[in-house]
Amino acid sequence: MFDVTTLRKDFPILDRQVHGRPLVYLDSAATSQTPQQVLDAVDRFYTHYCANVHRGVHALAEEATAAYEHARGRVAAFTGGDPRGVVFTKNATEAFNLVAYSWAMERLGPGDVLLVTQMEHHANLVPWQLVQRHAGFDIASVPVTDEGLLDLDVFDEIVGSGRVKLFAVTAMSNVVGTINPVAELAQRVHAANDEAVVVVDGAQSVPHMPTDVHALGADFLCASGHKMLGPTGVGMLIARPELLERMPPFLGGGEMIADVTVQRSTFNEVPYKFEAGTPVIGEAIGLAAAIEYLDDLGMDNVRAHEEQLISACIDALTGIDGVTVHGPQDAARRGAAVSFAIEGLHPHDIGTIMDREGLAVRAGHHCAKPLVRSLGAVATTRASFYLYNTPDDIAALVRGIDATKEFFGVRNVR
Amino acid sequence: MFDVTTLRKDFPILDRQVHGRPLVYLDSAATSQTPQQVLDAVDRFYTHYCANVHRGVHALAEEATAAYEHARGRVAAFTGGDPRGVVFTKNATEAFNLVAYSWAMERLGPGDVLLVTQMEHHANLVPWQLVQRHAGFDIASVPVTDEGLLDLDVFDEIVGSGRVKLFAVTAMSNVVGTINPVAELAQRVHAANDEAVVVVDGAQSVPHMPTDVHALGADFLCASGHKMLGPTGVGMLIARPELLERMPPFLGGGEMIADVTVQRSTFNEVPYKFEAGTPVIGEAIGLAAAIEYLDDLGMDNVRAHEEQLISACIDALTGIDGVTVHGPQDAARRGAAVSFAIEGLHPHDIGTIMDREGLAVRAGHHCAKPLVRSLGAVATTRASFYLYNTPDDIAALVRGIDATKEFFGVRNVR
Amino acid sequence: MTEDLYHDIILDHYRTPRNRAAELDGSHVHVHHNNPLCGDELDLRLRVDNGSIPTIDAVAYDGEGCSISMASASAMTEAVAGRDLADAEDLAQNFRAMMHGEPVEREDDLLDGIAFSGVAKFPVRVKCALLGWMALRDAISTFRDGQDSSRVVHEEPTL
Amino acid sequence: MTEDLYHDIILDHYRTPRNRAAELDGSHVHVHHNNPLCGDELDLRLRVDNGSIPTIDAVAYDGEGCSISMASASAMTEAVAGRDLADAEDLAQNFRAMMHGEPVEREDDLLDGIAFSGVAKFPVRVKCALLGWMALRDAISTFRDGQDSSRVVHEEPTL
Ligand SMILES: Cc1ncc(COP(=O)(O)O)c(C=O)c1O
Ligand SMILES: Cc1ncc(COP(=O)(O)O)c(C=O)c1O
Repeated sequence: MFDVTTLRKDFPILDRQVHGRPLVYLDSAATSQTPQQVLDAVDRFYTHYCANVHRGVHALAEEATAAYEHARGRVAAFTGGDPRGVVFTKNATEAFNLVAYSWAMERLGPGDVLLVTQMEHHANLVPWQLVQRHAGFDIASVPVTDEGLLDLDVFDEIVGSGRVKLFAVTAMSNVVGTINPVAELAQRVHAANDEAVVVVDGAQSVPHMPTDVHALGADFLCASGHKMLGPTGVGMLIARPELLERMPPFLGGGEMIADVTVQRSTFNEVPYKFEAGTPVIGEAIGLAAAIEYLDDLGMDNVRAHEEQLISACIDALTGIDGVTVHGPQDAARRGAAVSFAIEGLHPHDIGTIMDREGLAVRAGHHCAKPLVRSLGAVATTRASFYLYNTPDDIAALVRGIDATKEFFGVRNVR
Repeated sequence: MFDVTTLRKDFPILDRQVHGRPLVYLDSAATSQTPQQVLDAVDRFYTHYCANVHRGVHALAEEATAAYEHARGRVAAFTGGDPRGVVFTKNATEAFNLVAYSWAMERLGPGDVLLVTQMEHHANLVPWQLVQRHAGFDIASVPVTDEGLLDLDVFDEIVGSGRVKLFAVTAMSNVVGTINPVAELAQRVHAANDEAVVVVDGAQSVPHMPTDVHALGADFLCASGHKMLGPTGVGMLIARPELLERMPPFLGGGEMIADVTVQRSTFNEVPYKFEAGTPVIGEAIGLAAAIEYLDDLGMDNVRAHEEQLISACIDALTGIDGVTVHGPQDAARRGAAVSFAIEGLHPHDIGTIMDREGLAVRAGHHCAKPLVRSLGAVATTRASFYLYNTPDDIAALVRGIDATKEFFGVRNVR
Repeated sequence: MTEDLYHDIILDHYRTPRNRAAELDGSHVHVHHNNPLCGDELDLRLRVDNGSIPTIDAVAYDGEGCSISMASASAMTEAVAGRDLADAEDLAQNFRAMMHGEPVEREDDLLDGIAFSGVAKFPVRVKCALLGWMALRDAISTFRDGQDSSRVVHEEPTL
Repeated sequence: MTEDLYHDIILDHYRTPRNRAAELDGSHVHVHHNNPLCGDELDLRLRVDNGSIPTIDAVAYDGEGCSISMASASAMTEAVAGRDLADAEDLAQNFRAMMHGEPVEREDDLLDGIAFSGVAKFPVRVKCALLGWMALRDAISTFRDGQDSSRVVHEEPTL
């Protein structure tokens, strides 16, 4: 296991004060903090070999291309994928849109079902809706039980129809933390219809636990660099290269072509066919450094560390009067995004008072309105952890909740 | 006028050696180098206020949102646009695709003409072709004359048909440098059909000369951060907000919605409707610092500096036996991308020998195959300048050409 | 600085809402506003005395939301009851200016609304404080348009 | 190090191409390859002696391209003329291995092709050196498929 105290020194921002209090960062599910190693790798790109990639014959271009392609290999190795199936995007959201426009829009039509779950982030809902306008398939949804789990009976019923051509599911909820049994679900979807594809939202799972795209049974896996110690502006699609080969391009422009005339173009091989224009070069290089950092720690260790925190957090919060933790209560079944409610207090007010205590938590619908609605809430307060968080942070969270209750409580809020 | 010797100290990479020679960077049309001020601004984001933007109630999120929105304002001011019309993308290419999918695909149909020019970068060709597949309009093209100018007779003839619903044109060629009379062309397009929109490719012009989107008559203007001292991973669409309001969203996901259910969503106001997912936060902040750097120098001064270099470069190259400079020979009519040919030598060989001399030039079709083909070539060698280049760099280029000729020449290449 | 936001007057309105009701007898217009950021939901009802100068005869709000949005709606109802529509709109404009940190001419007329001036320092909470006032403006224009109800989804906040 | 790339033998083939011709009498298969990176265009023609062991009877290339691609095609023609198809394919595999910096078993059989070993140090030029050999492999399989011609666009390079 790694030593968190030592590792925290890699994150300059953790020394920061907020409103005169030390920052307690509990918003990693929104975006993670960035270690110096990542900043240095990006800096080195800009100060030593900044150039556009591919096609260049000069040394800088060659070095930049090598580093960019190295990053692709690193993503593939980290997720168990094939480098030819790794497409760099600007964020996870773009990766979903790529699959929506290039797969769903082309392959699904009237009578087909695109199955999502009620637990999905908007990134795994809205792109399907946008292309549905053109392609006319049906969208169905797996409900979430009171414990924050997928309702597998309904899932089986819908999948049993044989009409499901695309199943889009998150590996880990960004609101209630639920880890879904993706491998099992994927297996059932594929068994019911061998043309069906499974799109897995790894935005929360890839940063927080070991990932193997084959074991998951994912045809497409989407994730974001900025949630796994990397810079903003980089996401990734990890796909089966054979699928990419059969898909028409999504974004058009330089780099993704083989030949262009004014009227017509032929396209590059995969994955380049899907990377139009100057790619996110510095960002991919930063992401590779982030993956190196995670690999050095070991993803098993990251997960183990977080499981301890989650367990401690749930214990601590459920011990506070008036506090409810949403979703699975068992740390082994969930990730480190912990949404909770404080009776009689609105998340937005909680967030503001917490902020004054130096605590960065998130209040809102977390881009997952259908799920939040299913909790009977309009918003939740969410504390989310990562490898740099400590039991002290949980103690600070508890103090923050007490302070919030006191702030409103002394004034006798109903 | 600024002092180039002083300013070069801001660019750490310019101290670099390549193959034992000092780097002479002549590839800014592909990507520009990055001043320390930009790196510092990005670094400050990651070390002081790294957070996801919008929605957050905590201090970091507030600061990040303010900086991100400040960047939007800065882009608007730099281009004479309205901040509500500024959409951050990952590169210029994505901006073109946004217009293709959300405007051309919706508004153009059989019988309509989408007019491009033979001078366009693939980014301003391929997206139109991709959506043409769905929308069925015609693509017409304005040819390029031997001097590297648009053939205005053909332009007038096509526009005169009244069928042109979208005109896509570059303000400055990335291969032959031509500055097109965009304002005049836009005026004619709008006069011939008041429903027509003009899409201007500012990828080369915005970094190198003052820009006013209104004076250009551009309904949409696309540009890239990495060509104007900014980081990779950020591009921009500067649009008339009224047009954005009338367009359906392009990418779907978080941030761009007003309300989401599993079946249906309503969308956010512009420009947010077009920024799905976690935006390119660090990148936009870096771009704002780049714009500040350019504003401090003054874009008029940047242009004046480059005009001197272009003029000196054309004089020097045309004085070398066997060398031809493509495109306009008059510095006042062109930008700093200077493509040339050396008789009997292939650009790829030239590029390799140049590289050995420390010169970073580009050899290839520069993502503008129709234009390069019209030059009767399969590739060109391109030297491109920016504010940090000096007359010494031109002298080095001349020495590089001599060395290349000598290298192959002594061996008597036909 | 938290006290600038959660002024005692604000907490008082949150605790003891004024004119909070799910119905309003004889109301002429009902608007529903919803702000996805906070998850705020607000219903506002007006009864208008439609004389030569139409005047707000009675006003009631109801909803679910954070303390700032609910308290601001409560304070708003007190400030606008009995005012003619144009005057109420002008007051809403004053409140909006205050939220943007601009000087306010009609401090006194805002009554307890003035307690929200500190919210201007909390950009992400400005929309909360504005919710009730925006619903008011919308209710007035809905009434003027001859309609009796409207629904508005507030979009994401811009700083 | 430039000398590793532009070996004298390479420049010699560039200057004095072998088996370069726009036509080949009685040729059985013609392939056209095009590499957008360099703008290289290459035509390769084979005449095959279709006995029990089909053998390359004659080979000619033509095209436009950089010195490396043209010289490599020239050297290739010398190395494969007279070889049976399977043997020529194996030699192409050897050349490819050499370009990836791997050890080569059939150094001698490559003849002047061995002069290209230095190209492996220039990743962006590897595709140039491979162009002729890839055209050869394609020509052989086109012939085996019973076709008489094919066109291939080489896509962007991967390092
Ligand atoms: C004229 C022109 N247009 C568009 C582009 C595309 O820019 P990007 O690759 O950053 O998307 C470029 C840059 O290569 C260009 O030079
Ligand atoms: C589960 C989940 N999916 C998708 C996303 C979208 O990621 P991004 O905003 O980086 O595109 C997020 C992050 O907000 C997420 O938590």
